[in-house]
Amino acid sequence: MALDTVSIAETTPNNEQPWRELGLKEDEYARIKSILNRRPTSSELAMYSVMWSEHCSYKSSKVHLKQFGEKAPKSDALLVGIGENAGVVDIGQGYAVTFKIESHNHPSFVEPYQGAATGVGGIVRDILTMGARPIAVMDPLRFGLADAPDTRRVLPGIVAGVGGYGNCLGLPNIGGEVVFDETYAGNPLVNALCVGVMKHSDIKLATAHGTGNLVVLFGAKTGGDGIGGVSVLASETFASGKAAKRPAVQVGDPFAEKVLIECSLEIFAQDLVVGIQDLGGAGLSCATSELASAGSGGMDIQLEKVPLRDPSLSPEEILMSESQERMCAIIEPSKLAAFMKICKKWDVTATVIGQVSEGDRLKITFNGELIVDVPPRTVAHDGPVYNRPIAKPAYLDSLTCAEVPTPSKGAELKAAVLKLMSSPNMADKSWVTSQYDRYVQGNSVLAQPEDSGMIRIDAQTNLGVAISTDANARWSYLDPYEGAKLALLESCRNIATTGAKPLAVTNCLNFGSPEDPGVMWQFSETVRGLADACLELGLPVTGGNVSFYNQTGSVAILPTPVIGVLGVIQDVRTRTQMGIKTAGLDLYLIGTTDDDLSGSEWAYLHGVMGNTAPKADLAMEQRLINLLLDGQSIFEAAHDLSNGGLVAGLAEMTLRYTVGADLAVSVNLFSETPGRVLVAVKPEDAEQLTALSNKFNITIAKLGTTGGDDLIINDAVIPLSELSQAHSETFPKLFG
Amino acid sequence: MRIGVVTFPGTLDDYDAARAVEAAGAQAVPLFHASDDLKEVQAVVLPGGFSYGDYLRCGAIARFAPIMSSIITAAEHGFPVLGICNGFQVLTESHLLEGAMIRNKDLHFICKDQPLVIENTQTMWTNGFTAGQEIVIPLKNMEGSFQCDDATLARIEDEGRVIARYVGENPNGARNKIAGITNKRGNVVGLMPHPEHAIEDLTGPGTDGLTFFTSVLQTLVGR
Amino acid sequence: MATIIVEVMLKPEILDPQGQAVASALPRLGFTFAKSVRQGKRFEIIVEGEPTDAQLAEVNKAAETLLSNPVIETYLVKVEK
Amino acid sequence: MATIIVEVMLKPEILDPQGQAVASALPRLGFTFAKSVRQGKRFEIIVEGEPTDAQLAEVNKAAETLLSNPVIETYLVKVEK
Ligand SMILES: Nc1ncnc2c1ncn2[C@@H]1O[C@H](COP(=O)(O)OP(=O)(O)O)[C@@H](O)[C@H]1O
Ligand SMILES: [Mg+2]
Repeated sequence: MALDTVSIAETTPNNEQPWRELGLKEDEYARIKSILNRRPTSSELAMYSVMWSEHCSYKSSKVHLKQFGEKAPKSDALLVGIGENAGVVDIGQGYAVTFKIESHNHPSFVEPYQGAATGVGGIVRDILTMGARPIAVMDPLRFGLADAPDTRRVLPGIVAGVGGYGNCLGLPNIGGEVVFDETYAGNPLVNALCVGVMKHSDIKLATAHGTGNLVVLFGAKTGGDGIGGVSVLASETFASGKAAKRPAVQVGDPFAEKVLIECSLEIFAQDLVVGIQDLGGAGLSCATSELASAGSGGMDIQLEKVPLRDPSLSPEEILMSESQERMCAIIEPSKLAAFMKICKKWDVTATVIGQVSEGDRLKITFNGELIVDVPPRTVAHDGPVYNRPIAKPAYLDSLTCAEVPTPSKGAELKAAVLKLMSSPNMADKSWVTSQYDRYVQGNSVLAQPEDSGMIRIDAQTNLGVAISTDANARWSYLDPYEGAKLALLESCRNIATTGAKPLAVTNCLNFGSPEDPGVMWQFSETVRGLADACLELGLPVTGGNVSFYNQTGSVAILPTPVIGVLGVIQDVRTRTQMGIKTAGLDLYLIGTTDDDLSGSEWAYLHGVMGNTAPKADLAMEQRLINLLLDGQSIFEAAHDLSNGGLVAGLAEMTLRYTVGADLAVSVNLFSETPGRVLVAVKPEDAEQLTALSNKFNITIAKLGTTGGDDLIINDAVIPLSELSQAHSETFPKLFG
Repeated sequence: MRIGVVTFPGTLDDYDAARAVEAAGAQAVPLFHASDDLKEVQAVVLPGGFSYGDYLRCGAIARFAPIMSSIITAAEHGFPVLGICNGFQVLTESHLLEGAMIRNKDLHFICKDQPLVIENTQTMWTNGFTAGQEIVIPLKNMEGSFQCDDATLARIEDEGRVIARYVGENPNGARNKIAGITNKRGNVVGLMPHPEHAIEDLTGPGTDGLTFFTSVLQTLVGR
Repeated sequence: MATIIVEVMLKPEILDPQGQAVASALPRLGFTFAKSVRQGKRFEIIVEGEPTDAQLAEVNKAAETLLSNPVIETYLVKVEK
Repeated sequence: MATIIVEVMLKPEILDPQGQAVASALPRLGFTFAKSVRQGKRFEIIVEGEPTDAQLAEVNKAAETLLSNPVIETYLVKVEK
């Protein structure tokens, strides 16, 4: 295959190029030509096509996402905002925390184990790149119907992949979600969150400064992973014969990543890098163009120096390869020896592949021939921006209200509780979570099934962070603006319920095709809702991820904005757990209950969607959060109410340590009205709770007392042994 | 007292093991796989994790690390060694302990709070327990099912070398529900569950695990 | 009774961390013979009587659907004599 | 260049949960041919030139010390033609 160089491109302006096969639009190809004043070389074409893809350029979402900047609340906590690999927030005592969610949806459908594994690997490298030690992961997941045959292929593979990679890295898994809905059949969602911690002074950025500084690639060797479409370049157009067979599947090597983490942290500790970037989507194309574009000069790369696992790779493929477990650092020449020594200690391959140059061009040569000569910003940042058409979808006009029976007593109630708590969405998830290590690193204060995960940051001062992720896709389907707000509020409430104060937000927005105006409307409403709510609650959005094209034919997934909230707790020893541990406590419901059955779990079990989402009451929720934080010391247990409503909350609190309760409840047991929390307090603390209720103007109602072996609601007696069996046998029955 | 904690590439619970050693009142000394220097420690913990990714067999590659040749020699002369999880696997691969670990019976990674009964309280790492004492510490691994041939099993049982057994349902298919064994001399102990994750109520199921570490201190003081 | 063997290996272009781990451990132990190592799986399937063509076709189908993952692996079915 | 194969199987008396899982999955998928299944490992080792006797002796040593665990496994070394 002949090498397509810049000088050949200059002299053969009319060569046919496979831009269409690479996913570029005609006007995008024309723009590349006008940027370069010539046709691109095949390597340049490869770089632009991948970097200008939806996944890398956010071309459909950009115009909306900028609201997160425009509406950003003033926050002293934000140290690094949107745009870097991950946002960084100040949590006090000199500590900074970075966290982010990413999706790996499509690869996980093709190859569940490896797709999920490399999803975890990718987000962990993003966190590491900021200079932080990764300290925990979470995994919000969505699947098609639980009893569908393909779910039996997809779910066990994804769970094993999340665990296989995360466990091997030594990262505790402290939470996530497992939700089933038929729209996710063929479109499972694998979102992975990672959180890391560092000292303020250790924050690293992805920039290439200082002419003469070295570009070093370290970690795994480069193979043909994930280059899929780009092999078009290497075969059909420029080679004579058959298409090269390149795997689109990336295979993870968690051991290589574990070693890379330790190696990188030692390098950071000795302050040996000027800038650093991980290699994720679009591989070297992304890393070199982003580093150069964020820096002050240009960059020269000698591509033949890249260590290869597969020697047959063409330069285009080397640029595109998404081989995992690689990092790219900018280092001063005087520090190279120290850098290499650490890499040798950890047996990590490291190679100088280029230099920061004067000027403002990214130039890549292959065995001395110039194959790329571009302004890096045009690759990394100046991609196309679309203002896609938006239209309120027609389905919203044909919704009908949720009319489902909601029993309140007797055998009917008992049967309903057993049915609800054994349904796949509400059932015990320990079949999943027991495959994840929640103990490693020794700082997991809370993990599943608690309302949020909590990690101790400092063993001397007991400073800690809490994290929760939430999405309610059915509410988002009914009203994406309110749905996004409600997901944020639920996540904040989960944080406050455990005793931490919400501080910052990340998100992963999973949607159907942006080319469908209805989907684009859902998306724009979601972003608007999230930005409005963050502004009002004073919480900065520190970063996130957009995943489009989650649809099969014309059927899109339910709009699924997964919202992650990070909170801070000054003393983790004061955290509140969800389970009732002792008899003789008073159980209170905080918040008011309306008839919110639309989008509820109970209606879903009856095959009913309903017609409207609840309205998010931000002011009330803020007061509730303050109440929860103020009252922390009197709560013996506290549990946020969400899916399944009051009855689910009661079941979960009593099942946790098998301590029952005897309760009289007059409100709708299945309604999912947001802004409610169940708390257990000692009888002598009742007065204090009433005072809090008055202070924050939030309704409280005593439901009854704890104790016994049954959950008794009105006159329905539900033995915990029976409830526990119904709750816990669903997953083993489905997945073995 | 100086107790070494070994780090192989891929070791994960070294930090936790060091914390447990310090909680027991000893000084934790990091030992790196690539050196054979035991740095004058008086006992060694081989912590959990996935040494070298455990891609071949758990502990198979770690067993050949330079630090292991020093540990094997010392162990043969009565030096106290505790192998936890992956560390236990390294000890069986090193033939300091009998048997081998295979995949859990349901083929999944298991992470759970596991009840155990302590049987042999004569070893350097279990003398702080009372025989028959029940404890709860986390079990977390993919390859935790203890296996050996019938003759070996009979020998281990006859010699009373089972130090801990799973209580209740067998979590992984281990023969005779064996969770941990010792060598004849009682200086080398291997245990699948993780005592270093049960040293404080805040981050584990309790504090039962601490006794393994205080036991060895007791032994060393008594010498 | 006969034994049918199914050998499953990762496709050559797919990363093989297991094989790599072995390849890098060998020289550390003084074994220098290997240029490269790949690790795969081997299934020994005991069947009643001599395997028929129909049976082998079934085994091939099982190898393709259950025993291997065609996205990343290849398989080979053999009858052991 | 030649390929040396090392096959490693669990000893017959050692429990094989992976093989058992395959054996019980097969009939669920409608495959009824298997009386029993055992799962093992297969290493493909690429060596320079034709393997010599000395080299094969080395491979056997590696198979015994590193590639298999004699406490629970057996191994077989073959040269692939
Ligand atoms: N995939 C998963 N990974 C880790 N933890 C999970 C996962 N799915 C659910 N969990 C945990 O199980 C518990 C219950 O989940 P869920 O019912 O979604 O909680 P809630 O509705 O209160 O947010 C939570 O602690 C959650 O973090
Ligand atoms: Mg929730």
